[in-house]
Amino acid sequence: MTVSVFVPRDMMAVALGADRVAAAIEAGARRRGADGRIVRNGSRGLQWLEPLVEVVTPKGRIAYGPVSPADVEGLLDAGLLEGGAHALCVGRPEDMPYLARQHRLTFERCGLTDPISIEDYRAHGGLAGLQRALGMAPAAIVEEVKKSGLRGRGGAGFPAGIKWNTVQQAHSDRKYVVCNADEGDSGTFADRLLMEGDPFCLIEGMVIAGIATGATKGLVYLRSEYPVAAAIFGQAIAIARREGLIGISVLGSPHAFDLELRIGAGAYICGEETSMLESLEGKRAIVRAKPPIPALHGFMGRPTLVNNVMTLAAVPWILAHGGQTYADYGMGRSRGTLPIQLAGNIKRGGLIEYAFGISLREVIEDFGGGTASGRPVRAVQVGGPLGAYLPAHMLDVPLDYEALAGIQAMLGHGGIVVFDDSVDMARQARFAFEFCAAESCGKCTPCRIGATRGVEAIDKIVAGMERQRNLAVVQDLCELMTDGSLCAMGGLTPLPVQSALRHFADDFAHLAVAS
Amino acid sequence: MTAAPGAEGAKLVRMANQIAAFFRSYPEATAQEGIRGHLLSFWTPRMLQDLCEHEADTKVDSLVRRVIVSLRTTAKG
Amino acid sequence: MSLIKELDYGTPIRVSEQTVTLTIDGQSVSVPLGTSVMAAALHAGTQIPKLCATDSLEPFGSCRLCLVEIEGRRGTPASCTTPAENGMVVHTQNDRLAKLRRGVMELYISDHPLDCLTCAANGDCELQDMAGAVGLREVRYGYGGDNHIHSAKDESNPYFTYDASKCIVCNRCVRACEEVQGTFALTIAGRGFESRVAPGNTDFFGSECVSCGACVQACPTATLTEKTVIDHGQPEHSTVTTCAYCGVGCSFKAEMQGNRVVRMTPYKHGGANAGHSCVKGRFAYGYATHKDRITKPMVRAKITDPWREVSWQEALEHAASEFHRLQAAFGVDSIGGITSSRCTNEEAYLVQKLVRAGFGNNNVDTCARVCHSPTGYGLKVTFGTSAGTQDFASVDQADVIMVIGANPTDAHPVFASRMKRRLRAGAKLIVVDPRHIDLVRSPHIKAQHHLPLRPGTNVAVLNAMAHVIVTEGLVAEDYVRARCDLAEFESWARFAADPRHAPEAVEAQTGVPAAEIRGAARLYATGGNAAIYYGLGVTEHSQGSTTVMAMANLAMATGNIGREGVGINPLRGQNNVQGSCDMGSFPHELPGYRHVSDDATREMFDAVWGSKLRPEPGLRINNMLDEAVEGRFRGIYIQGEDIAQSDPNTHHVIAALEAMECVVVQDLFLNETAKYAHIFLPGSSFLEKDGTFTNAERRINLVRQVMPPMAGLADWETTMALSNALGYRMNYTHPSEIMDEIAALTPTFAGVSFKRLAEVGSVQWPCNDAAPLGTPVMHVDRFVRGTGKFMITEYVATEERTGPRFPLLLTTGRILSQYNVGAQTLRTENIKWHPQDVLEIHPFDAESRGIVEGDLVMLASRSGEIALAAHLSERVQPGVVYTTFHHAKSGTNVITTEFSDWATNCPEYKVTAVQVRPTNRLADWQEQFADNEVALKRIAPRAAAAA
Amino acid sequence: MADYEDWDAARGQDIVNGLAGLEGATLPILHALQAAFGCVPRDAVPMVADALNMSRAEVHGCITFYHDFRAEPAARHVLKLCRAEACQAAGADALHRQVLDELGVPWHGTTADGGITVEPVFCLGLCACGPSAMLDEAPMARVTAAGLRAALRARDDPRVAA
Repeated sequence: MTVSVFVPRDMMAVALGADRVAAAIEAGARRRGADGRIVRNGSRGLQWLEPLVEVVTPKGRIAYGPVSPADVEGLLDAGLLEGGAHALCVGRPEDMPYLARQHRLTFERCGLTDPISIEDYRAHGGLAGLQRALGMAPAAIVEEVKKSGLRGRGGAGFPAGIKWNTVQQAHSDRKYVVCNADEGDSGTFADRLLMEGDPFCLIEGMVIAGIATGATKGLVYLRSEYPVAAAIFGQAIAIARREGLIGISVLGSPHAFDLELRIGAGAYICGEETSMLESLEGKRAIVRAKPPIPALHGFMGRPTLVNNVMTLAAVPWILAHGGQTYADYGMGRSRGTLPIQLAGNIKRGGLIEYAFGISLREVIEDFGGGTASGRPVRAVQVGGPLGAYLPAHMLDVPLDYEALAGIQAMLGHGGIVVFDDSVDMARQARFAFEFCAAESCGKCTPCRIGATRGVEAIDKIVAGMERQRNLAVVQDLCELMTDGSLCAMGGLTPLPVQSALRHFADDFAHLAVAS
Repeated sequence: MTAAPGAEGAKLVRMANQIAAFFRSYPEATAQEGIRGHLLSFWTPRMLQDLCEHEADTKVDSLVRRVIVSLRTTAKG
Repeated sequence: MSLIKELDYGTPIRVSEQTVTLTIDGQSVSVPLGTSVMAAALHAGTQIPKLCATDSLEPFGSCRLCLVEIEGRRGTPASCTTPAENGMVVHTQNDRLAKLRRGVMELYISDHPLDCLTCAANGDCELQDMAGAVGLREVRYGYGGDNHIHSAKDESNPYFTYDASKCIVCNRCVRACEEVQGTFALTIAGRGFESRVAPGNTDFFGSECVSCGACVQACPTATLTEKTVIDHGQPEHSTVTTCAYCGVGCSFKAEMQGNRVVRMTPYKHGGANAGHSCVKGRFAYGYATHKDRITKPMVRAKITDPWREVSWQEALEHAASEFHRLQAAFGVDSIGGITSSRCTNEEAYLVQKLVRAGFGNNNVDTCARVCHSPTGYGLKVTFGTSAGTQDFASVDQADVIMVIGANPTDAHPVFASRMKRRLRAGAKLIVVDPRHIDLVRSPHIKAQHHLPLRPGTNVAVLNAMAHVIVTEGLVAEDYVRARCDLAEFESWARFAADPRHAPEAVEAQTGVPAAEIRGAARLYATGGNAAIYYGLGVTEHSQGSTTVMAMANLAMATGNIGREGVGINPLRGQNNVQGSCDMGSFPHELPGYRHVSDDATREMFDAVWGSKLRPEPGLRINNMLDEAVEGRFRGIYIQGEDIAQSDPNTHHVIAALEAMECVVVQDLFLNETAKYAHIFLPGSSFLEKDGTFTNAERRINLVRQVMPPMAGLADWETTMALSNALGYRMNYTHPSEIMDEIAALTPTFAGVSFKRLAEVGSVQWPCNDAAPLGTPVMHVDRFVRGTGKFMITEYVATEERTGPRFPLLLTTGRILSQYNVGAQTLRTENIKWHPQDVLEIHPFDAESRGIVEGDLVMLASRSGEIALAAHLSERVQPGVVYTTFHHAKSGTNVITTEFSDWATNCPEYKVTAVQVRPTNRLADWQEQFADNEVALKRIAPRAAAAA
Repeated sequence: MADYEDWDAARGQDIVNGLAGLEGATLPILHALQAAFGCVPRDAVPMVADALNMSRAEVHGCITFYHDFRAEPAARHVLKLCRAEACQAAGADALHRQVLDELGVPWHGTTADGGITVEPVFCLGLCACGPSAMLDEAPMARVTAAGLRAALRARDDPRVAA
């Protein structure tokens, strides 16, 4: 009997040696005369355990991790192929509290299946949403999305249904669906996990979006820093086209929808939708002034639905199970589940899909198990490099768009970066400006010049030069960037800076004295 | 380089023939009227006179020749 | 006098029938739908600070100075990118906004040199203005941070400097190059703080930049500055006048220090150019004060004598006595005159008046003879008016643009930019041209159809298009029935339907694939508003007039005459070629295109002029030259034209000039014709006189004097003095009086006066009681001649044939940086872009002749031969070669023949059978030219002259 | 690392033509050129401009906007070190100081032997197991100075790599 061994192909697993682990298992099994079949699955999201090797046994899938190439011989000797006991064995993944406690909707298949097997995809509930959508009027699909309460997962949290409706109502010879996969925020990797682990889910979501809005062409803008995702997603598109999931007739229906994968070229700003559209059009990725909004005047001047990967990937589940079922998760105006990404100085970092409303502390302590260094948590940055730094005493805030906004923070793309008490917050504030300077598109003045001046001003503060005056300068600059910048890049850079100043003022004072 | 003697006359013939070529697609009467009108509108009396002197020139288009006849009549009348 | 500063609304003026009403700083204002809050504020009298916004460009929203608060909206939106909406309540000034604006300026100035006092833009700098407007008092960042102060200057462009250290990255230059000029030669290199304007990966001179000046015009700081401003400082007064280059007729502000032009800047309210310019009008005005200017009248007994400087009186009396002598000896008809299409309407009018009333004959002609005379003829026959049908703005409404035998991006660049803007906005393009001109394909422009016809086959191609339109049922029957002569239409339709005109039947003849012709015809007939724009590639053929009529036929058959967005539009070559024709410069027509044989008209003129006008047509230029060679034509007065260089078959022209006894040349320079002249009268440039020019869209623009005539007399004064010397009295104290006379005698000009022009800027004739503000679009309800007249346009191949001796076809034209015979542009820095005329030859033809890039080649025709450097180019098709005629020493017209248009004798410059072979020497003519440059241009030293 | 081809106009033109039909094809073409030649050669700029009906200036502006595109090929190996916050939280700053010191280069610098170019990168999506890096096409997580040293050695030594 052939034994199936799952070795993830996701970039984290690869970064930690998964390719060599897979090769070693294959070779070792062959040497032992065993009939092992390696399946390169996606990640379960248990990133601290990668490479997480799973073997199919009569008791279910038994997992081992983290497995290094050096561990393979010992594992095989211990009966890996039969699910034998070993120090690295973590048992059945679904029994692990980390996974068991989650609300896995969007990520229901991720890690379970072979990402590029459409049979696997179907067998695990894939295409049910699309099948249902094909039987609905476009307006009804939009209605379903509205009902789900789904909001843009890219960061802005704009209600998806409203945007879909705008594109649907627009008249044009051609419309587009553009998927923003320029996941540049530090501490986020949900888009990557999904595109590497369950690419058909995103494809299905985009096809549904196309049918709902009348768009016939989809483009996925993926950052160049994700080569593994590019390879897997590219394969998935080819398979989808071969299988009739995309093309001139979607699953034999009258709907046409084609899909193209585009790779960015090292520009964080392309996560901003208008600069991404400029980039897709083959130009310098300069932020466009709005109006006009992309929904009416987007790619190539045509009505364009721009949604993030997580938004579009939520759609198949919503269509398959009904908008209301999805909306039953969550709190307040934040409905459904949030793919939380836990990272930084954390013991158990990974993906946690959970209904909105879970507190930051639960995530960090219960799921994450505290810092990797074992030292106390001092600061947590939520929402990427443009998100606020929160001190340890504020971690009881629920993960919800409005709740975080209420404490001058933001949820963003759901990335959480944990710092222990060795962090120097003046340095982090300086980095916020530095990052903005490195990634500003250069169009608007507050961001183009302000970011550079911000770095310089913090350096002066740190160096003890006219500290009070320069603190005031930084405050004024932050106000200017917030109110004056053209897009969120410049507009939100003050968030980490001001939060650091507000919650960690000592770091600035201390350094001033020290220097 | 100076033009050969008689070159001017030859030029006038060529010009007249060109005009005739344009009007040739019209019915004979219209064509004749067109050529005649054109010559009277744009040529100096002396050019017309010079052209008339070339009536016998074999290089002169037959349409032009017929117009020359009518021009002479006009001139006389 | 003061410096004219146009108001800047910040965002483009929007036109809409709908208005929106909003409240700005407590004041209610109504503006057209689509107007920005910024522009609405200016309507309400409030100027919101701005740097990246200017009303020639679409809003960009980058500087963030124009932020405002709008009640009910989050944040502080930019007023430039926010459209005004009904009921909006906007606040443009409060403490928060003031602080933000100061903050923006603080950032700008922290990365800007602090050299205001020594900066070329001092006093003309928007950054400086804004620092003042927001009350910037300190830059708390200091000046020691990262900055661009030491960025290098790019001084490679001859006319302007790019100083990157002063750049505020507002993108106005980049956007102007894109939106206004349409060249896309500028970009921002790098990103973030490192962003800098760049002309690609090269310097300005080596880039795609065409030096139109739009970037310089758009720059709010000293980053892009005219070198003349750097050298001389800011101008102190300015005067609006009209460019003296091509037929676009751009309005410029001559910005002056005393009598010195500091710079020419395009005038925003110019009817033809709306604030845009090209490298010639914007920068190449230096010829006007060039050291080669002749400022003293001169005479000589024979052309081999040196010139002798004399007084005006002596020169004029000498000319008068010579003309009297010749007329006495050889008859009244033995002399004539040529008006100038570069001079004003008033001056052209006076020259033809002098000829008709003073000389007593109709021997007057103008350079339109060699360019657009077929336009006048063809459009008069078919529509009833010898001029184009539309204004330039009409192109904004065109859906299909067909360009035939014109190269607007080189020859009419400012209009080309407007056309390209429309093309980028979605209009379709058909190019009919033997060459692969820029319009066929250039950044963001692509013709739907390019018909690369064999030179000389225009009529065959147009007939084939007519065939498609007629046989495929694409005729606009209602229009034809309502507007045109039906019998003429039917005979034309029968003619067009004949299978011999089918695209397939003429494919071999024209070299154009039948499918392309069919596609073009269908697009033209069915693509919405279709407009034809054409140039000398239509007219300068033996069938020039036929081609004009063939285009008129197509336009009538498809209903494309009589409204915005359509029409037949000649792109006229010289600044006032339309005007010189209007002014009666043709030997058969009095001003206003009225035939000399019309008794009533003549009587009217006789009454005013005190003359006895002749009823028969006079001699055309070519007839004059022919008769000169025959010995019957003995004297000529040539104002501002250089027939020895510009007219075809140079050998023949020179023979004619040499045969004359009194050649009077009035010009700025000792030109080619002056080598054969006996009397030289110094001319005056457009900067030295008042008057009017009429452009290709019939627009009459004022020319205003900004400096005194260098020779003491303006051209109109010289003609008047010559006339008086001849004994025919003229007595005008100002050109406006001449225009008053023109208006009194010419129904289409009845409403034109300098006063009216000064009030309204410009008018397009007809301008009279029926149309007091002029007529942008003609033939709206009916054709001027009543019904539109279809003409049968049989294709007659030119007599100029290729054969074994002359297997290639030469076609000639001009390029962007140069103008006509080069008398002006070659005396400016523009020569850097075109140091010599070259022969464009297809690599295939070059290969078979063993010619490589840069080789000297002999270009020979039945008329003569010249040597040129070869330039291998795929812009020409195999079998066709191309050159320009800007440098006199090239002698391009030594090659061209005397073949000409059947109706108007417009020379067939565009088709000459030639051979090309490698050579290592100049042609004999060119050697002779070099000798003549010395021998025939000598001026006796002043002492000798006095002796 | 890849073995890059020498610039060849015909090959460049093939690459450009092959992708010019895409809507907004600039980035795909520039990526393909760089994949073949290790950079976007200067001579390719007019080719791209012509194929896409853009100006040369626009193509230049585009190339210089994106950090990925180079005008000259990089060293044989490119080491990208993640400088973003999650990796900082895991001690990336100290690691980077050590690595740069050992290699003797600043950010964007190339080692004296021309072997390695070191570049900053902001996030590789390996944030749960920082510090992270990318050596040529190979991602690396939980990077240590020793681990990097070994990886760099292995790169140029097929026996070690195997």
